[in-house]
Amino acid sequence: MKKFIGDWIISANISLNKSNFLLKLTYSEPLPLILPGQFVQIKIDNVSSAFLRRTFSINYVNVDKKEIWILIQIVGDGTQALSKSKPGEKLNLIFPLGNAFSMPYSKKSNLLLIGGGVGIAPLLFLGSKLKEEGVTPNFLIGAKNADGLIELDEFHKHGNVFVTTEDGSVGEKGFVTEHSVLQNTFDKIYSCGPTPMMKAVARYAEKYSIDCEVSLENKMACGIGACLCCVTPTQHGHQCVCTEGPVFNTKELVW
Amino acid sequence: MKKFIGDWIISANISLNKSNFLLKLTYSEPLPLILPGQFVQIKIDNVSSAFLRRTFSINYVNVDKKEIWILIQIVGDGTQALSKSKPGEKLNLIFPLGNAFSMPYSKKSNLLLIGGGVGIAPLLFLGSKLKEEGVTPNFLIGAKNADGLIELDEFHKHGNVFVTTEDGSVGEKGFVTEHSVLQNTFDKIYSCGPTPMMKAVARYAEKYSIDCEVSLENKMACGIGACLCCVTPTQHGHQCVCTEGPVFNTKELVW
Amino acid sequence: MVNLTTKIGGLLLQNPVITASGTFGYGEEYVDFIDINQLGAICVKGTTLHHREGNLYPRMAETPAGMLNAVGLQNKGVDYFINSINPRLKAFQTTFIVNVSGSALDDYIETAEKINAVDNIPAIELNISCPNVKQGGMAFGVDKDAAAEVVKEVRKVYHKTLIVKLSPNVTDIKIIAKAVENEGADAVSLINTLLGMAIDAEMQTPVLSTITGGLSGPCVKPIALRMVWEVAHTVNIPVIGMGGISNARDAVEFFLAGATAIQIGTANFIDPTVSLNVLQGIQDYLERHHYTSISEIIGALKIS
Amino acid sequence: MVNLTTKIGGLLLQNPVITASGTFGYGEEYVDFIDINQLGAICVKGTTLHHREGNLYPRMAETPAGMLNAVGLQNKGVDYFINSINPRLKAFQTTFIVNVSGSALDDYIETAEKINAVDNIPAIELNISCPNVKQGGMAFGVDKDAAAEVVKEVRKVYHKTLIVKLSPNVTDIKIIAKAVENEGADAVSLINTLLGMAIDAEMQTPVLSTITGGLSGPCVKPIALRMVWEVAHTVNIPVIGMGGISNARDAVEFFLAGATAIQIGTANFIDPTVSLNVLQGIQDYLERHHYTSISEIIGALKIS
Ligand SMILES: Cc1cc2nc3c(=O)[nH]c(=O)nc-3n(C[C@H](O)[C@H](O)[C@H](O)COP(=O)(O)OP(=O)(O)OC[C@H]3O[C@@H](n4cnc5c(N)ncnc54)[C@H](O)[C@@H]3O)c2cc1C
Ligand SMILES: Cc1cc2nc3c(=O)[nH]c(=O)nc-3n(C[C@H](O)[C@H](O)[C@H](O)COP(=O)(O)OP(=O)(O)OC[C@H]3O[C@@H](n4cnc5c(N)ncnc54)[C@H](O)[C@@H]3O)c2cc1C
Ligand SMILES: Cc1cc2nc3c(=O)[nH]c(=O)nc-3n(C[C@H](O)[C@H](O)[C@H](O)COP(=O)(O)O)c2cc1C
Ligand SMILES: Cc1cc2nc3c(=O)[nH]c(=O)nc-3n(C[C@H](O)[C@H](O)[C@H](O)COP(=O)(O)O)c2cc1C
Ligand code: FES
Ligand code: FES
Repeated sequence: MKKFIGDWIISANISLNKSNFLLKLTYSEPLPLILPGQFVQIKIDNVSSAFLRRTFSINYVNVDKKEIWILIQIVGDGTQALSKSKPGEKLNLIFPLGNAFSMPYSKKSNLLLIGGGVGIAPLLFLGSKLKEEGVTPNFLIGAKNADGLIELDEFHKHGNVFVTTEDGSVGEKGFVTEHSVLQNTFDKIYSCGPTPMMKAVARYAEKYSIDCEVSLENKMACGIGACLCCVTPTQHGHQCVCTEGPVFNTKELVW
Repeated sequence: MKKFIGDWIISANISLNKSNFLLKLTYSEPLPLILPGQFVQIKIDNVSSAFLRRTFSINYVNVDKKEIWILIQIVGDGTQALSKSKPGEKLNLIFPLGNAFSMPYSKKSNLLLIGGGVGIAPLLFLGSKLKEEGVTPNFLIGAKNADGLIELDEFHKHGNVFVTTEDGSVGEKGFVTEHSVLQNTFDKIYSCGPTPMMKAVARYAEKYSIDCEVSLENKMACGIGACLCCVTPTQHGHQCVCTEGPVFNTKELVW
Repeated sequence: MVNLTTKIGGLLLQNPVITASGTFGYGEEYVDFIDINQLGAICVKGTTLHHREGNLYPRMAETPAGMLNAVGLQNKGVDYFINSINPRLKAFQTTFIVNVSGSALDDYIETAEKINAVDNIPAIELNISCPNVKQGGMAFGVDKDAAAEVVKEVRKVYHKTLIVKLSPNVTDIKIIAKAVENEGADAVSLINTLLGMAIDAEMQTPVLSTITGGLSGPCVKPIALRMVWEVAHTVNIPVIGMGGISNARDAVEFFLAGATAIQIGTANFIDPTVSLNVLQGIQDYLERHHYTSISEIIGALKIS
Repeated sequence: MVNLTTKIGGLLLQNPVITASGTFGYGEEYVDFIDINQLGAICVKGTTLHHREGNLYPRMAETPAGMLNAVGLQNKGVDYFINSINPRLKAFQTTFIVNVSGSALDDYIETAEKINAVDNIPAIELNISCPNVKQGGMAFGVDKDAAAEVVKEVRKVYHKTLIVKLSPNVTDIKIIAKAVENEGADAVSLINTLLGMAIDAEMQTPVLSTITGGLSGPCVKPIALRMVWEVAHTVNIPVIGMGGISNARDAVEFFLAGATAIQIGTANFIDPTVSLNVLQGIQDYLERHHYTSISEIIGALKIS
């Protein structure tokens, strides 16, 4: 897939809670093909400690409005600076990068999309695409507490939403892998979130022989397969998360 | 003199022409004693290429308003970033630094303050102080052309103003050292501007045995006499421009 | 129109802007962003005799104005390069230089010999300076006798342009440069990465799987510039300068210090179009200063 | 309340935060900004046997995340220090360490001998690593035999705490560290500045009067950290770590790598209060991680 570099205009910067915000970016030209699971690399100007680009999943794409959404958690100086960016400002992006979640063979597939924390980001785009293709996805979203549940209204637009919180303040209490929806049978699981969560999901999927894809978040320098910094061990040796991933079938991973 | 470090609030950022602007800064506490010729060191945040502080003369002090002015020429990334700063933003300053112009012994002194380019900055403050002390200064200001003449209205408030431009568009045509006002006798000359200009002024002053003080602009790291980077050769060996200067009597300098 | 061509030994480059090994893949990774045919040359990823998996993840740490890497020469080996990658490279109109890496003398010799037989590859860059593999190339690059020996032996089997890439992790890089010149290197390139380390204070662990790694980016530029200046005043063969070059002004500094060509590494990660921007900027600089050829600024630093 | 005291040979410091030589004057320059009595120690400006004018201006160049300096040990000589500066220092309650610099063996010996007689100075830092003077200290610091000799001779006349400051401009800093330990150094401090260069592309001249200068600041931190880690695993005497430390997290990284104390240099220029902020931050870190003493994190890096 062809990659691009270009300036996007921030059309909105919406604070979701203390540590998460949503950037809406618009492009001056028609968008190229962008697939769920793909990511962008954003250049951070004027932050001395942010030397390399910062990597973010594509949270949602609106082709008509030439718009993409980026859901961001503030963790360090780079994301902190982005959180202060204002509508009208420009951001330089390399996009769209990486492979994509594989789409189901059948419209009758029963699909579960499990996200934790800011890892829900690519699942919204995936869910919206599935919905477009006639498959209503089931979202299972985990968070520490009510405040950690973000974009729930958006997820509701595209599928069924199940929730766990560690403190039980919303949805079922506990971890995503403990949610009662898992008693249903699923044809495929897609997951993105903290590594321990994805590993637990992968173990669950393996146990019940469910095909499972996860999206990894390795540290990247180039994002385009040139530096070989972002590797993960797979059945076929070290593979670059930025080009062979970020989406991997858990069968491929050496976890 | 006691030095301070503290945050100032930008109360105004006034563009004077394409490459010069005036920052007005206010302090939350009563100002300490600040003398004409002294300078500040400004911390530039969020400009990766501006690692060290940037040094600027104090252009004017308004004790009642707890305000200082900084007149800045855009030359590189640091000054560029400052030119975009907005009222309400904070700037961290170390102040007031360096020695000061010596004030005249007599109120009858005939004084000439010769400035070129952004080098006029400390002369406004000096002139205003002289005026306060009852001595009306003569300002001789040189620029390339009309556009290079900045703050003229301010200078007019405090003394007589004479102007040269290289293209003759305003005032007399030529260099400051060619201005007809020099045919008068002066008790003292103060000068700040490009080094070639100050050297020409110093030669003139020497020729006519006029006491002459200049303000130097050596590259500084610390600004407080700790690093010994900013030295200039003097009759007494290397001296730090940030503590023994920036004002030197030209007799002291090895030029 | 200024003359940008530059000569590295017997090799004529259309311009002096080369992309650095390990930072530009095989060039193909960048075709969506720039016309790589316009580059002076492309140094491909470090190539070893055998397939190497490289080091464990994490391999990267961001540092002030730079980064540490510990890739460890991951590549599929020279035969795979020759049979499966190189045929594709023939479609491009730029010069490809193979960065030959190894961990034993025989590896270097055998790899160089194999590349010598590859028609479309007119030069190798002998990497005796990789800090990221155990018993790795760096051992050769930090000892003048070892450096001399590997160059001597490779020179016997490699008959095209031989560039030797020097390590900055030495007390006196001039001695190493002189030693490899004496054994018949056609050019030297420098600097490879500086050995560094990053620690995660909260986790209390090293950031890299290998504990230490190679430092690159703007942070190393002053050191690189100094070494290029020293080496250019020591050897009579061309010097290819690199280390932190991110814009045309940086590149010009290296030319003035004595570099005949320059390489751009880490900067490609931040801006995949940087190499051609630097090329354009060099041209603008030369025109602005009324030069007609890049050669006029090489080593032209004015010392009072 | 955590225990921040740390021991450098026979010298007990109230805390491990020292300001680095050449960046903090004699301490007095900073009294308007901080209470310097709260510092672990102050390393005063490099002091030589005789008065030195230092190098010509320009002596400074800004670089990415750092700076080059070429001060060249400007100071009024050891006698002036003893007679005219030191009496004033007695008014302070912190430890002053004199950085003894030189360009010949005898200079070091004679200067050290004079400082040995000064009551209130319990330690010297022998600077065998200044890159900024011709035939300067660095020649000693980059050769293990020369380093050993100067330490051996100084040890004969200097009977208090002897810290030797090492140069990073070497192939293997462990060898130099071992050599000075063997001759009786009580501690080593590292790193001094890295030899670098800056060029003004438009003027086509070096930025520094001396062409090359010493690089310091955050840009060198990865290199410094690696060297501290290497040396701490080589010698049995305390290691004082420095190079780019700008905040408490940086400092903690050096402790984890094995430093018994740290020095802060260039960062003082950007924030004259940084040293005490770092001290406070170290204390906060220790409390947050439930340590009771700084010694618990020294060399505590977890290697898997
Ligand atoms: C494929 C991919 C998709 C991602 N999608 C999202 C997303 O949609 N929303 C979101 O908030 N975050 C996402 N991340 C994580 C995001 O890249 C980091 O949180 C961000 O780079 C941190 O930057 P910082 O300057 O704030 O933090 P710092 O901690 O200062 O960053 C320091 C360095 O570590 C790297 N880094 C830090 N955390 C991570 C991380 N978790 N993963 C990879 N590199 C990291 C940074 O890129 C930088 O090089 C994604 C990461 C990857 C690899
Ligand atoms: C005592 C003193 C008073 C000054 N007063 C003023 C003033 O009132 N108004 C004004 O516009 N400028 C003044 N300057 C010059 C001003 O400090 C520089 O123009 C400014 O630092 C440039 O920063 P930059 O990031 O834009 O440029 P860059 O060129 O990117 O700066 C690079 C480095 O060079 C240093 N530098 C660049 N130019 C100068 C210079 N002319 N003098 C000293 N250091 C320099 C910078 O501090 C920095 O370290 C003064 C300088 C000194 C020493
Ligand atoms: C991720 C990465 C991988 C590298 N791999 C190699 C390599 O395989 N062979 C080699 O000779 N140099 C390698 N280098 C070193 C670069 O080619 C170059 O010498 C160094 O990065 C300095 O230049 P820069 O500051 O412009 O990046 C690598 C550098 C980086 C950052
Ligand atoms: C302006 C300046 C002057 C210095 N002078 C000396 C000196 O006289 N003696 C010495 O041993 N080190 C000297 N150094 C080196 C510092 O003490 C320190 O080793 C080095 O700067 C690395 O630490 P930093 O990155 O925290 O600055 C000097 C450094 C600077 C920046
Ligand atoms: S980030 Fe460079 S190869 Fe993946
Ligand atoms: S700038 Fe440091 S002594 Fe003057």
